[in-house]
Amino acid sequence: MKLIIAYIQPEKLNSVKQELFKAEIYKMSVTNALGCGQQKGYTETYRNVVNEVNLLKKIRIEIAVSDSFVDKTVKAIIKGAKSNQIGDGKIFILPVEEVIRIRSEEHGEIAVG
Amino acid sequence: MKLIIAYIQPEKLNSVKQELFKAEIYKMSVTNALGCGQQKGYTETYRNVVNEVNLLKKIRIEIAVSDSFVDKTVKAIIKGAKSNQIGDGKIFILPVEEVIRIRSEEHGEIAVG
Amino acid sequence: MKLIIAYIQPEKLNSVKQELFKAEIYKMSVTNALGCGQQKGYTETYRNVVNEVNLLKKIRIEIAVSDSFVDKTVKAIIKGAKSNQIGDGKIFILPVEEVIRIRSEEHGEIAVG
Amino acid sequence: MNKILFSLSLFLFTLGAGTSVFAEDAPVTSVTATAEVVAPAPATAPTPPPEVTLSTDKVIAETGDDGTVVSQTEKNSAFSGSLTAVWLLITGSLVFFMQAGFAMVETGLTRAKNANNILMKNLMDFCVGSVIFFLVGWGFMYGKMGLEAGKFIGFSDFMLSSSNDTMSWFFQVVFAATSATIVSGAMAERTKFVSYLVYTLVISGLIYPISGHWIWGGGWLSQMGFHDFAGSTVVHSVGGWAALVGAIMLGPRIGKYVKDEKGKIRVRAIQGHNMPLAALGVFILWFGWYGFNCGSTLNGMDLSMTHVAVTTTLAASMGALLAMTATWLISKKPDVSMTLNGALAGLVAITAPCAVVSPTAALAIGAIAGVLVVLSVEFVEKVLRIDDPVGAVSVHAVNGAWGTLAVGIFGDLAKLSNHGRLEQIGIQALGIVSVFAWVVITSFILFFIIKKVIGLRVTEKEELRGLDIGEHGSEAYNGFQIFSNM
Amino acid sequence: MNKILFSLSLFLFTLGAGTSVFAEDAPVTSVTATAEVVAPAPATAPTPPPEVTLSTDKVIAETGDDGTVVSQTEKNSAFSGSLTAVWLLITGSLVFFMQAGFAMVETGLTRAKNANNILMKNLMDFCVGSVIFFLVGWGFMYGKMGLEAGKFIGFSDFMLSSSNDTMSWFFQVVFAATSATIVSGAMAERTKFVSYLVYTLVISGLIYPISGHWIWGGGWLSQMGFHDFAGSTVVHSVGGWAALVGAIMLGPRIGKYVKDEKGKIRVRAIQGHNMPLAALGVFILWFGWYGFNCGSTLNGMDLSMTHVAVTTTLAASMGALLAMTATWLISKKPDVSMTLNGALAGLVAITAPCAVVSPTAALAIGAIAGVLVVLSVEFVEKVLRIDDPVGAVSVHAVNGAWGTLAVGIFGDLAKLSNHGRLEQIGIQALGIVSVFAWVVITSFILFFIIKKVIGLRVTEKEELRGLDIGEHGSEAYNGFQIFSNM
Amino acid sequence: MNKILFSLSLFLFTLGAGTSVFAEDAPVTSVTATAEVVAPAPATAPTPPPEVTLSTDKVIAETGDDGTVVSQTEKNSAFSGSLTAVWLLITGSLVFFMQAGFAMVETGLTRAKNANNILMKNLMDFCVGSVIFFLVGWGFMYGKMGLEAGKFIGFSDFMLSSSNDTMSWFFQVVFAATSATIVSGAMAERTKFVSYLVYTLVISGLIYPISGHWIWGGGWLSQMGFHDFAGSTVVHSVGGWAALVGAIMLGPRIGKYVKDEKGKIRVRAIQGHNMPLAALGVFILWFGWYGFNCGSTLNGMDLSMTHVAVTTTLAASMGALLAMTATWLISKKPDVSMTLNGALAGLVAITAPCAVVSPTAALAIGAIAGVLVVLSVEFVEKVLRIDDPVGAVSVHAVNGAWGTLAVGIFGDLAKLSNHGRLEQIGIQALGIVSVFAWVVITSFILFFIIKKVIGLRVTEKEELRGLDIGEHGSEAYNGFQIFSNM
Ligand SMILES: Nc1ncnc2c1ncn2[C@@H]1O[C@H](COP(=O)(O)OP(=O)(O)O)[C@@H](O)[C@H]1O
Ligand SMILES: Nc1ncnc2c1ncn2[C@@H]1O[C@H](COP(=O)(O)OP(=O)(O)O)[C@@H](O)[C@H]1O
Ligand SMILES: Nc1ncnc2c1ncn2[C@@H]1O[C@H](COP(=O)(O)OP(=O)(O)O)[C@@H](O)[C@H]1O
Repeated sequence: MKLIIAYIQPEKLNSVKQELFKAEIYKMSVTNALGCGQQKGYTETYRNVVNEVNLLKKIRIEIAVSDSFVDKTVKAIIKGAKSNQIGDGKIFILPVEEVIRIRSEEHGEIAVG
Repeated sequence: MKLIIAYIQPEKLNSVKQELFKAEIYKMSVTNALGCGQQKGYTETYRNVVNEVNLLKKIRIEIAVSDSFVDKTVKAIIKGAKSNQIGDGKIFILPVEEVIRIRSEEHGEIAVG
Repeated sequence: MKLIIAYIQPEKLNSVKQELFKAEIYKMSVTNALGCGQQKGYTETYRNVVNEVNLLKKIRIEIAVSDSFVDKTVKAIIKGAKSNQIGDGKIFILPVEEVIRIRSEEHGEIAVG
Repeated sequence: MNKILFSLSLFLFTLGAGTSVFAEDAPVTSVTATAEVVAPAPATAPTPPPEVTLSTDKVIAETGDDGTVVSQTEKNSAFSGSLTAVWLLITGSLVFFMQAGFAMVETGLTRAKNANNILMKNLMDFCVGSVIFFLVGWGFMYGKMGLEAGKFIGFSDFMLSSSNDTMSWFFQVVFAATSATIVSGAMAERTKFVSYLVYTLVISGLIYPISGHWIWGGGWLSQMGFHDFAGSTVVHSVGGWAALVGAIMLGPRIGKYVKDEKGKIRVRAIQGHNMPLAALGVFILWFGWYGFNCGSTLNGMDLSMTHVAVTTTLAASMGALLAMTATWLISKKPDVSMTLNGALAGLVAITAPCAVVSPTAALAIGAIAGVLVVLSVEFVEKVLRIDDPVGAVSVHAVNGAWGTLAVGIFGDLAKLSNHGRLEQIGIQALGIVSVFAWVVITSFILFFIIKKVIGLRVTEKEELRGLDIGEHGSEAYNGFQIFSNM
Repeated sequence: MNKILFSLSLFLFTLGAGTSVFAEDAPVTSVTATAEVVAPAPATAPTPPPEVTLSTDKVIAETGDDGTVVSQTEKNSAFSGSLTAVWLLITGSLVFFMQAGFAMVETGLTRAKNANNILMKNLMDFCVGSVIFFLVGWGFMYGKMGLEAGKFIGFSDFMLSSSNDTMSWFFQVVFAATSATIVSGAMAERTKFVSYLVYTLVISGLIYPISGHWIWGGGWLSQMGFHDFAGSTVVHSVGGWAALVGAIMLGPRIGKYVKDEKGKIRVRAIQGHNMPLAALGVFILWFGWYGFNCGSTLNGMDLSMTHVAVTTTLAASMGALLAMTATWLISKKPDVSMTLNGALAGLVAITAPCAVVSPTAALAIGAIAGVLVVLSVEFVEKVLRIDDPVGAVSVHAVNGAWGTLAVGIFGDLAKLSNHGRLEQIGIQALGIVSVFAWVVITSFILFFIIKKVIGLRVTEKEELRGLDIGEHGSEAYNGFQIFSNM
Repeated sequence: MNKILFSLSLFLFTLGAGTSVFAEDAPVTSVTATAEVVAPAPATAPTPPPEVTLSTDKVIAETGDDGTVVSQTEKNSAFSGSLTAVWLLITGSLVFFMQAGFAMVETGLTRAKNANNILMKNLMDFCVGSVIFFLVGWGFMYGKMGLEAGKFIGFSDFMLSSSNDTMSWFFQVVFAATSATIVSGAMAERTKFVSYLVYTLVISGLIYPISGHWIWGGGWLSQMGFHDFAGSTVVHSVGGWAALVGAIMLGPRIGKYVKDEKGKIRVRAIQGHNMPLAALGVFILWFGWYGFNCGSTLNGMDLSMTHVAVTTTLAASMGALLAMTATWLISKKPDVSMTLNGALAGLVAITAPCAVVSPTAALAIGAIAGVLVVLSVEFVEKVLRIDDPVGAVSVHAVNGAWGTLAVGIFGDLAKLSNHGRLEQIGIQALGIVSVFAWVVITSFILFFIIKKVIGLRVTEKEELRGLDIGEHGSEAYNGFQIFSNM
């Protein structure tokens, strides 16, 4: 099993969710984050003082899937998030050793989906 | 060493914390997240327009433990979070290669606890 | 490739960022979290009722790097975050199997930086 | 639930529609300044207004708007009447604004997940209250029984039918609303919305007007010489005691009292979510209180209004100052929310005696109020284990009683009803006790019936998730990340 | 963009500087109370003030501040004049405070990422508006054409030059600002800031004063007997219709209307981010409305002010009550934001008829307003598919029209201009329609020109990220974690 | 720390209790309208009130509340006296409400982690201030020295003992509080709470009353013909200069001035956390300012009040407009917080000259104030490197001075004290400079002593974590996720 972590632009959350639903991936967890990457950020001014903002608002999605679903998931995310502009984001794939569903105490593949 | 990531219902945080303390696990990190899972969500209405809310508020707990503590930790979380209802949440276990305590620069098992 | 997760004191974010920039690590993601660790917390009082606060505000940094950068990154974080006081935080290093840049769909090492 | 609400609206509406809504049939107050209209009806006065020049001006020959010669006497009367109208409209508007203050204080001192609910309660208790007070409340409070004021209840002038005393009605309706809205704070974060609507209908239409009649409507307490200038008892204690009964019958919020490992019950603080809002609310209330207390001269020519402003200011300041000191001593830090309560406690306490005590006495009254509110909150919360999220009982009921008693202790007897000091204290105490009894009994019955018929409290699940989603289907702070587990 | 703004400022400033700024040349109103100064100019009255004692006092022999004997007649006049000044200053200040109410309502009902922008709009429409109203607006509205009031426009007294009616100007400028500020809500979250500034200059300087002249400035509608006591049409409908045109020409916010899989368009709710702020705003507006309606007696001696306070209170309460009931029935939950709209709808509707209908009629007017606003929001949003984030069109335009019509339906004909009921209804309808036509046409032209010359709407990217960063370079809630994707 | 506070409370209390608190001994103002009571004491007037009819009415035969015949003259006096009481109570209440405005502005423009602290400061400076102003401040400011007003200080009427001028006291105490509260903004986010309490005691009890005596209490500046109608210097500059000294002695907040790699000091923006709150605060302040400026006629019969409302409105509007333009030009975006400051700058600047300049001059005064505040903030922050989080020095001190000078430049000399223009400008400048010197010296001594004895600044750790937890043990926005690292 894998844990897919994706950082995307906030405004893309809805379209990513839709692509995932189309790919029949219904489970995910979302947090918001600040990201620093190739996208340079922008300058804010407050009371005429200029501040460089290089921590930009990003959405972080976490999806645990069984190995066979990894590709499908990644594709769906890319489809939903890609706009060909700097700042589109990144996907990280990490190994997961075990998944447990709290309600039923089921383990492994059966608990992921 | 392992990293245990648990998604639980917000109102269960206190009882999970208590169970963990009983099991002598005192270290953890908590963030809040929005989750999408088997639990269907609910409908909100605003100005008589109906919106499906399928991103529900969840609490995300991260606990790094040495291998021998994994079982104890998982059990404590389940004990604290389980209500046998859809939405109780999930636990993911990931491998951790190294842990470092910033203050002392200690590495490995000694730094986890 | 590795995913470095660091929990630090909120007020250290700026100096950690600066140390990372000096080490030419420009990419990272930041969230805020509540942490429970060796640092005992403090007591809040509200309307003369005393509450133990043992979930303290922390900053969580996530940095994906190729293996050769791990050391440099860890050192930079420690340099920026260390004050030799309890609560300075922890660093966890997890294996990463794949990284994808959404914009270009590049995979692997090239996508990390 | 919908049905209950629907019939409630229907009820109000049909009652209203029962009389013709067309202006021809229900003649509107004449818009011209004539002395007859402007003379403030003494019967509606909180305290019989002191004899002022005004009252010597009642004899008028003609209305004067038809071009006939208008005598100087009449003009004098028109001036003082108009000044009184201006005065009561503006101070009444300030009292109305206190609704915003209550809404902000109560919202700020409770949790984010229940903010919508408490806002709705604060808005609707005014809306329901003003309509029912128009339909029947005013009639019970200031109506006559036959030819004179009844001892226990009034019974005429429903819907402003026979009299047309719009000026007094406006000033009084905002007071009625204040009384009702106090309760929402004590019952916050767990009460069913529809039950709250029913409660507010009854307190504004029946409970408040009847005890109000005793004191301000010419009833038995006023006949005895009981003095409550602007309503420490009439308004604040009535709301406060009802709040107490409500909080008891609801039980504490989940998580307020928890058993620790040894089975000992521990009190937990459930923090409010927005202190700037709460502080703003207190500033608004204090601001509105100048309308509440000074306006209660009921007469734009009565210069005691300036004295009232001074005593009000000093008591409120001392209340905040001493409450802060008390919490600083108890918990080693000056607590914000208790200090805010302290200012309100000082204001509630000075409300009854503001016109009859010296500024120095006002300092003392406020100081005692500030200490009292802190001790009372401790007692209610930790000893009695009653969960009153915003401290409404301690602020309004306890300090309402204290202020009423202070009239007897510090009041200028010459301005009161020619009783000796001890006698006056006795009368004040009698008033406190009888209003206590009246409100506790009636509101117990009320809440008991509501509990049996509709239920008083939301489900545990709804309470945990927040009443905003449960009762209103939406959240107050959309987009904000909030730890709702607390 | 800078240039536009810069020239705008320069324009205002040079216009101002064109006349001498030194006090010697431009004599200031005499500060002494003399009857001539205090007599409120009847021409500026929303409705011709009823004949009061005051107006019989105009004959004075001397000014009296040089020590000569002052006759009693003159003193009477000074009293009533001063009372009127006090009355209008205070009620005018209350109306000014409504700006805060609008700012809070509009901010609360939109998203956090656009909060700075909407605050700036609400502040600047008053600032730009008051300056332009001083320079030209007042002259168009209350000026004369030759010797008497023009039928369609006034043209004198620019910059308060010939008259020195500072009292009336102050009371009127806050009304003009109310009208302008209504539009910002309907155009929220997508309008270019600089375009908004231009719009506000034109509505406050030209569109509002001209239709205002027809009704309050002695123009053709007032001559026909059209009655709009405090401005349901003059103020609220004017703002509301301009809001409608603006919202149409801008188009809906991104994400408001989305196509689902089957290509069907679905309406999505875009929730406001701060309900406590919105509720506070409504309380502030309601509070200010006592100034708006009661102050519109324009005369401190006119006792109809107390009647107005009663009808205003009851209509607002019924508006909120019925709007709540309606949304409860439609969506199974009592919606907070629609209930808030309901209170405002009741207030808007009672604004025109408040002085000429009975309290019972006020209940009915408010009740209908409450239902109307809910249905109108449904219609505008779901059928017409116009995106009006705060419901400004339904609250101000639709209920402004309803209130104006209600004058004809429920009004006391004796207080109106001696027309029969049907005739009066007809005149009211004519007024509604002509103001609708005037505003829709002129504001269409205005927005059309702005769209072509500067552009009306921000870029998609800016809209998604929020106007706060795009237009003002900073965020409203620094440090808070907010899901800005919504 | 507790001890300090405790003794402070004790001190205030015992001082109060020193005189009897029982009403019999300390007779309360008579509540009946008699001319003697109502005649506003000219000595307490900001400016000697223009001769109005009122002052010719002082001769009365009887008090009239014992049933004897009351002459018409006396009634006239009662009318004007009552109108003045109504006027001053309401405008005074508006000025009180400005405390809420200051609290919201200062809270909104600082960080979330210090919100509780700044709210407490804003509340407590009024509470401490009003009590000390009652005990001694009023006596120093408006008391007599022997039989006439002292040149430098008053010394009688402590605790309103000999006079009973409750009306004037109420209006004056809210002014004193305004002056004190200005300082909290400049010293925000790093000052020890207990030190702030001590500071506020001294400024309200000593520093403000003494310079106030010079100008409004009949002292040497007023004797020279110095004119400050509503307090640009008396209130705002006093607060502003004390703020300057405080900000200097505290030093900047951690993170405000940072060294970059090359050792160059860079100024960083530390953003406020809640712009809607800050904007609300400005609206409240503006609203209250109508009380501040118009009420300063001190006389309900003085029709210059309407002129004041006009100049106040125009100057504030131009202030906001020009400040917005200036920041738009400087930083390419119209900055919200500077625009808010601009409105306040316009208001501060027009405060002194509002009654003696033409509307057109008011436009100019406001416009200059708007530009001045932007330049001054730049200068203080970037050149002087003084960290004033909310711009209090630039708004209140700099524009207070500008407004005071503007009296000389634009004022109608006929309304001033018969000096030539240059002479008047000189007198105004002298007043500005002497008040500057007085405040800077005394507040330097004050802060120096506090620094040595209790310490002025919290620890670095406490500052980083936020003063809410450090000083008050709880947070302002419980449950919200906030990035507190900024
Ligand atoms: N190496 C990394 N470690 C952690 N987060 C990263 C890393 N690289 C990118 N991110 C996250 O992804 C977001 C987008 O990355 P960015 O480099 O701006 O865009 P792009 O994918 O177009 O190069 C960043 O804001 C950050 O949150
Ligand atoms: N595959 C997954 N990947 C990421 N998060 C998940 C996944 N499955 C569940 N979650 C998280 O766990 C929460 C609870 O899951 P849910 O399916 O609703 O409950 P249950 O465990 O009863 O089936 C979700 O809201 C989501 O936050
Ligand atoms: N085992 C762990 N699992 C998850 N988070 C941890 C763990 N240990 C520490 N943390 C995080 O690191 C923070 C700092 O740890 P703490 O023990 O207080 O400091 P120190 O590093 O000085 O021992 C904690 O507040 C928590 O957020």
